[in-house]
Amino acid sequence: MKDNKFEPKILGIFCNWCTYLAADLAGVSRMDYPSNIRIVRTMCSGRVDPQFVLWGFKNGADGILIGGCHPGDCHYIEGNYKTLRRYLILKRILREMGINEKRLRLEWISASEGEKLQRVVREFTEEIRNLGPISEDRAFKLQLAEHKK
Amino acid sequence: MDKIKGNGEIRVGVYICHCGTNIAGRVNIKEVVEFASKLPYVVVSREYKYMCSDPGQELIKNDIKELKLNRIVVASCSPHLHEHTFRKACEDAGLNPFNFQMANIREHVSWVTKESKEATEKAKAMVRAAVYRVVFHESLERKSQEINPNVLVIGGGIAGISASLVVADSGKKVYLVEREPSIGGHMAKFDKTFPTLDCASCILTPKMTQVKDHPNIELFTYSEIEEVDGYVGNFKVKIRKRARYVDVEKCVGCYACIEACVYKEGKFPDEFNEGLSKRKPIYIPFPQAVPLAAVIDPATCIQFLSGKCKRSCQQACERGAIDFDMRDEIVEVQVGAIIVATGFKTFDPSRIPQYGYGRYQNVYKSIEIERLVNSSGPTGGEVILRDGRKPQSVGIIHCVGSRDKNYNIWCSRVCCMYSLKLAHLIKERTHAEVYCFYIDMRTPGKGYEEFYHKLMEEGVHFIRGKVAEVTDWAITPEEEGKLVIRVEDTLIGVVRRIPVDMVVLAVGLEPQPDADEIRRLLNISCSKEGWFLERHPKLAPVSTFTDGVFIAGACQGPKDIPDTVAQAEAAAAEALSLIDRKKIELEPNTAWIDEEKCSGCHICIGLCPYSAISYNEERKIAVINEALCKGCGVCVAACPSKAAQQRLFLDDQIYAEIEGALL
Amino acid sequence: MAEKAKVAFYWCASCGGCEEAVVDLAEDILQVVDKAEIVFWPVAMDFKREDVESLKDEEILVTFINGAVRTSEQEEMVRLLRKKSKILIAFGSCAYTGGVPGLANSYSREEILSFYYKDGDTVFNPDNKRPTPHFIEGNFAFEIPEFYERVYAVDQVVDVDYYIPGCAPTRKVVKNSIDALFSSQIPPKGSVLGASSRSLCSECPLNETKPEKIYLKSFKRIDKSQPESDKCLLIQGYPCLGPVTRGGCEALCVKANYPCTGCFGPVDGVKDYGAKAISFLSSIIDSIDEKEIEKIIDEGLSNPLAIVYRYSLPKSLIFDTKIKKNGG
Amino acid sequence: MRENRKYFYYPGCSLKGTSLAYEKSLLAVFKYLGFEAPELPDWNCCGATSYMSIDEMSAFSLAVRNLAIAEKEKRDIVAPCSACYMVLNKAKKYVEEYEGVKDVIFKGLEKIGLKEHFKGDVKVRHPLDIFINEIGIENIKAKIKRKLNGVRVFSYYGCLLVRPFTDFDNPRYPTMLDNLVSATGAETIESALKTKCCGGSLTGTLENVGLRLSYLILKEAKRKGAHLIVTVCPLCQFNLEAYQDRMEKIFHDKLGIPVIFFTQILGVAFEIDGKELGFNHSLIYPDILYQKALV
Amino acid sequence: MEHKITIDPITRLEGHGKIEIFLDEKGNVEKAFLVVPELRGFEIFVKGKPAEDMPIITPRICGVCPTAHHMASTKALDDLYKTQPPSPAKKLREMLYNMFMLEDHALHVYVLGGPDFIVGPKAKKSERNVLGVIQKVGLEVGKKVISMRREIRELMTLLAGKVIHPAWGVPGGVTRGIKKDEKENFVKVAEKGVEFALFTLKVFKDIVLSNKEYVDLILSDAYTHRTYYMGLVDENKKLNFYDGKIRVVDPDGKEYALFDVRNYRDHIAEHVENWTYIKFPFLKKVGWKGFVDGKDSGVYSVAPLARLNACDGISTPKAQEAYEEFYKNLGGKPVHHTLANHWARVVEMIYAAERFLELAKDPEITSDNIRKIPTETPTVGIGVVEAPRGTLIHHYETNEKGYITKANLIVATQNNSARISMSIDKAARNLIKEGKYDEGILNMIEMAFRAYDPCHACGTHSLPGNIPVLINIRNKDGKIIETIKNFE
Repeated sequence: MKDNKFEPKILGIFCNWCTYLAADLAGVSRMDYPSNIRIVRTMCSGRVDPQFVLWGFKNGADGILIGGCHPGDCHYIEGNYKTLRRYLILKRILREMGINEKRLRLEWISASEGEKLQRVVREFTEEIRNLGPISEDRAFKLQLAEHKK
Repeated sequence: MDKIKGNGEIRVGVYICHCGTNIAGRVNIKEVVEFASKLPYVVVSREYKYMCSDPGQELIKNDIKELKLNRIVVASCSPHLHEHTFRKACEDAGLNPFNFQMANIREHVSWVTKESKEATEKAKAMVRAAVYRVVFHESLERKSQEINPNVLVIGGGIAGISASLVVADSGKKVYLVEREPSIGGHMAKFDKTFPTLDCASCILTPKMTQVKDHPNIELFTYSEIEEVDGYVGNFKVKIRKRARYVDVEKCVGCYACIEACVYKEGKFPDEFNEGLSKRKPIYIPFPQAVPLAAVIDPATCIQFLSGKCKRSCQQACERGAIDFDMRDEIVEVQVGAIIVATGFKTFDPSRIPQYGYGRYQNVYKSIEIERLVNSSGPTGGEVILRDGRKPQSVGIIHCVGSRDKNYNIWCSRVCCMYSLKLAHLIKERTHAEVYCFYIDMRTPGKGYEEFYHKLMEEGVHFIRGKVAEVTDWAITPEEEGKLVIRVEDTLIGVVRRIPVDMVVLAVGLEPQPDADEIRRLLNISCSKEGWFLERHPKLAPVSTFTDGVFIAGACQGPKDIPDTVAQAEAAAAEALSLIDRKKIELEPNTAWIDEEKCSGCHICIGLCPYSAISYNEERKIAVINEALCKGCGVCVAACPSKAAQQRLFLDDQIYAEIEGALL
Repeated sequence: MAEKAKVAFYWCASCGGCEEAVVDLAEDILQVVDKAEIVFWPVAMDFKREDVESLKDEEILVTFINGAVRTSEQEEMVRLLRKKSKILIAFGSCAYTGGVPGLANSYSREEILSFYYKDGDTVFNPDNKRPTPHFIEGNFAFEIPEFYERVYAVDQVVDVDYYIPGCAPTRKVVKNSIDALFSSQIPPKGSVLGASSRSLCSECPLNETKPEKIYLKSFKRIDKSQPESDKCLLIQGYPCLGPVTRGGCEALCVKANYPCTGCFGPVDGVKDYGAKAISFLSSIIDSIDEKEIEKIIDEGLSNPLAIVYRYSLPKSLIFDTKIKKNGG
Repeated sequence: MRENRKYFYYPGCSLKGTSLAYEKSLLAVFKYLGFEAPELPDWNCCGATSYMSIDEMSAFSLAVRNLAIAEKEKRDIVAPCSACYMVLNKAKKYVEEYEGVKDVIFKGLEKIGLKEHFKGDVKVRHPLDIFINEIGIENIKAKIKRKLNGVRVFSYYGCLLVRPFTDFDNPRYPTMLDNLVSATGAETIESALKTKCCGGSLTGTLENVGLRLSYLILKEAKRKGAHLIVTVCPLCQFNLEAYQDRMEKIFHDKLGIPVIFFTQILGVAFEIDGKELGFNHSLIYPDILYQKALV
Repeated sequence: MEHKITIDPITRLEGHGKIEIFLDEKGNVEKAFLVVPELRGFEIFVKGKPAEDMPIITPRICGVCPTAHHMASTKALDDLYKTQPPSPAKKLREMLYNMFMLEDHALHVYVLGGPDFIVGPKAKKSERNVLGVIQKVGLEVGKKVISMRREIRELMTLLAGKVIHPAWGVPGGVTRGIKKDEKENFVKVAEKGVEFALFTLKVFKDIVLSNKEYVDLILSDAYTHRTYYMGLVDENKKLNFYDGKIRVVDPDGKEYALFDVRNYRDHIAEHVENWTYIKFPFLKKVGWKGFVDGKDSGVYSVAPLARLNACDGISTPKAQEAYEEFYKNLGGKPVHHTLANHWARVVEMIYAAERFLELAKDPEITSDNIRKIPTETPTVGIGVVEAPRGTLIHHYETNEKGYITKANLIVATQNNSARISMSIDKAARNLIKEGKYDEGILNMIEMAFRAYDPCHACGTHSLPGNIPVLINIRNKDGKIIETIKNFE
């Protein structure tokens, strides 16, 4: 990838009915966006267990983007609201642990919003690029402190 | 990656698809194949031009047989496109289809990545994710479900009518639901249809009668969808039959009640005539209405307003069809498939104040002109201004509300053609000078361009330019008393002021204002403009992402009558082919409870949107009714003791996939 | 005297509660003494490190380690004991999941030292002294171990065979574990001994007071409210961690009308106790409005980490990493 | 969140000079309606006029200083002059949207110690907006003592008020002024010219062009039988009123149409004394408003 | 040549401690140090946590006296939320607290420190343990001790959730009261407790006080330090473990200070050394003069002896008797002999038991009025109790929502850390001469040390019966040239 610039690893966990399809649409419409994002699919964003997010960070994700249907549009009626609740608490946990909460982002992107997907992925990738590698976050510094010696 | 236990020997085959140049053009396939071959448990890693082609599938089948593969990964397009194709291939080769995982390296990689190097890296990651995941896959049984053979059609315009007839003719039961008192939709309002200029009612009316008489069609007019429950093959639909205060069965459409109404003549704007004429509180929408039955508008009927009416209408009706105590009624029907044909609405031109609609009485909407030129319309087909004068000059402004980012960005597709039609009819009826103001003439379609030429020969003036404003501000004496159309004529490059007697605004098409409610009821998606979204613009134009729900006509996007009918019959065919399968197999991605783990903490129970989870008092644990489970996994994510789990989306599978993806 | 099984005890960063727990075996402790010969118990007996080193590898049958690892000395001892023991057991929350001292992982070593020896309210340290490993003053050379940047659970330092949960493990749990160890068939490696395989609700006397479905409009804090007795604390709005916490403690705290604080850790299969805890807590919040949800969290759970990671921060996925050999 | 906001009145140069009548009538009407808007302390030029075309940054800096002063007191701004209204809003928008502009401006604000007070929270509003959306037509109707029935009014908006930054009215065919005027009982005239350029900006440089534009508007008013023109903009008011004699000569047409501020006609309906309303500054006195017939 | 003696491990204060003894050229003690090699940082990591969680978190500082931390913390919350528990709740707390003091002291007397005297300092080490005690006083007694402790701890569990670590205290009260039908059992155990405590005093007198040798030992200079003494006293300046004002008496026994714990910062400061993680509290106004005793040195002492020195008597009759007898025999107040702690501890046992009984009988004890729910906005809260091992202070500050912004703790044993070091130093000097060490020194140093019953001096002593001590004598190169140990 682009040299001498930090290229973050980004994990996308997208719901099958909206955001994953938006990504398909972006593809069909050839809307290019940074290749940093790796997309994993769940049926509903409500399936996203906060453990997945921590697991993602632990496995080297510098940023994680959760994508679900717009409020009221959930294919499963209100799975996305549960996602929202978990997300709001999870951000606080990250903050306390010493991980920049900006590294986790929740977006409502419907099946028709290819552009929005493109825009969000671009923004998010840039934002994370500016934040730098997650290993620089306090939590990981502490975690790896003994290893560094 | 985590050790896996008790899964026996794992043998993974990986297949990378070129998709012609779609993938190969961006992704270095060789490199990815090479990379995949080194991943854990991978026995073979191949590439092929088109994996979805027969030879491509054969490749997989043979390897399964010869190399004893028990896990398959195909890296190609979106699973929404071909997951089912490849699962089938596995099945044919005797491998349980759920030991398959797809990596989306086209929509999510080659098509959205500029740099080949980056694309290749990303493709590797996606493949690794799929391999890591598939290792944790296990054989699953599909549950299959009876399909209810009935079909629901929402919307009684030309689309709904055509679809209903096709389905009904095949011997299947159809429930046709129309919100207005009569079916027919917009088309019923037209006089002629372009380009052939054959009479709209002559071709529509017979179809409407067929619907009425068809033994397999149950018609619900003046009705709306209240609630849709269930899923493909087994929808439960609640229909609200709004009270029309006239019993359709008894009414013969003799107009006696209407004549008897205490209002001597019409007093309220007639919806069907776009308010160009007046109707009484009790009325029949139009002469060819189906059903041909009166309806009472409670908003204007004295009986409903004051309760003190002579009810002369009631007395006038020999068949006693009128019933003021009629109430809305909810009917529940069960269907296997749903066709949505809810149509469009026309753009409201008063949103563009500089065109003067609503301020200048001689500025009309095109749909109003449709009524004016219609022989059964308010003026019996005569084109006259509100003050009774015949216009000597008429300006038709195209693209009103269309192709304009201030209003609607899209082209409404029909305006150019219907403007031409109206130009022709107006000229024919009034011999007035007709000016068409257009941005571009768009006449794609059989005989359309020819029609355009015909009009030019007829001497209609075509001025290329977007109209700036319509004003009564007269500068010169000859402008006095007229409407002046200010426009830059881009062909001669000057700003022109053209005084006319009548201005026709060729308004565009918009999604129905309540399209969003329908969308939510049916769990389908809309494009951001609000048109219903098809599953695939080319390959699945009438399907939606919700199995068993199909779309037809202008609710999917602006289109003319020929296209609408074509699409409607296509939707009907899709619905029929679904129904004739008799059974459908459900994705086995349901959740279940591990009884050894569940502590009966009750957390999951309230979270299930389908009430599929309940508490078992004896065993003191939660249990999931898998027939009701739709597989969202919300309970799984919430379960504090990992007792709730979801097939095809086990924690371990997702952990592995995440780990793999973060290459 | 017949060959008794050799047993060793060692403590790291812990409070001594775990030793107390052993003493609380009271009469039962004598059984243990019959079965086992204690070869190392710094608290109790002075076999020195050299003595342990002189043992054959795996000569010790079982070593019980309580407390988390925070200093170089603790790390070295744990490694040594691992080498000398057939079975190594992480005893109690600190050894198992890092425990309360593990909460320090959201702060740096420097923050701790400077408060303790500099900024603390009562500290009087004009010449700015600081405990220093390998400190030499005149001809006095002192050896104090290095204080690590973070806290490690024992299995982040060495391989652990079994875990005994609890802060501290209750008498019953300790007894069950010991029985399990000396029983005919040894439980599979990695098992958690002595406790239940289900979460606490399964043995909680108040579980039956729950309604079918649980939704919460708010989280209560016990500082300004008093829990009703004999009614599930969760449905009262207290973030009781029973649902996500391994049972086996007989719901002692709940019986004292106090919400479960989660000292027994997660049940099998849960990778991250805290994450799972917030997942279930947030799921039952009864609101779909972002502002309202934020408000609910602010009022009852504004520092969720403090609640859900009381005993397991070092084992949170983020911190769950093995220390490099001789990390210090 | 913004409930019961307080306001500052930002006069700008016009209301202190050529358009004293506007200031007098505005303040009189505010007073009558019990609407409080003290003058913005230590205000400076809004940055309109030549500044905007010569050195945009300086113009923005001038504008934003005023905004910052207001925001410091947690008050919004009422700007009666269309030019001020437009420029203040424009400056705010640019600072919001363009980092570049923001940086420069904030450096400036820092120097004068206003930086920390300015978050862009302040709103710039036109009295017309205030009358319609804060005080409300109904309340105004209720306070009217003298119905102006029979007066035909051409309510003229000018080019600056409604575009491009206005959110309280339709930029292409505004109607709020008409609604307000008709509240007095006067009859308003539909005209496509209500937002056409008054020629003001040209009269100084290309007199014949400028005057022609002004003339077209006056002519339209006359043609539609308006007794007088009511406007919201000091520049329009001045241009349409001051040069009528010259236009009469050039276009051989009899004009003499009074051009007054909307606050003046409101004042009349409220029976506020003519002096307080600044009619003594009128070049063409709107007798019609005081004809007995109306009473 | 320089010698370094390492005695490791002694016992645990926040981890285990070790003693470093440095010898000069002649082989005489140049200096002996107590080194505490561990630290956990509670004050820092409780930051941001909800205040009401402190009674849960802070007991994890010490699993031997969790109840002390739990109670100090809970009282700090009362202060923080500006509320006072209703009288029944206050009584419940004080009862639980005295139950705890009783069983904890019992543990020390019979299992930790006791053997030194009951079996005898010169007795074979193999006998100097609980089993030896049992031989000497009879199996019955041994059983009694064990079961007494168990019964009390079971009742504590019933009331406060867990005995290690309690989950019970909340600002303005407690979460659980005593049900009517449970009361009787408390009274029964309490009566046993009193009887047991008196019995213990008898045993102590029979065996220790009747033995001149022991008494001399207690009175010997090796174990004497003239320091200040600190303890909690009630409004009548009588001994109290749960509540009251902090009183400090000077080496002459005169009241030096009597203050509300809220002002502890005016009186207590902590000295820091480079060679140990523990801090050394001292009397701020007197000042830190190093590890020396006397009126001019801020070094002070806490725990049983200090408490008796610091109070003017005891409110319960039998304990008061014992108290008077104690001073009569030891030559009046104040007593400076470290080993007198053992006797003082027995006196305190009687008080704890009597108080336990009083409260168990109290009609209010079964009331369900156990909580006054706070309404005030929390700001600063400071709480104190007398832990078995001394004055224990918890100090929290929070934001208006009750989340900790600052915490400061003065842990019981810490108060003694300076005097303990001095004792060790003195013992070492007295007992190591010209590089000669007799095995006895190990025992002596042990006794000096154990007398304080340093926090975490764990019950686990009961198995081997003594604190094992080993001395390595190394030369410059760290080579061991001689080793002495007190076990086979």
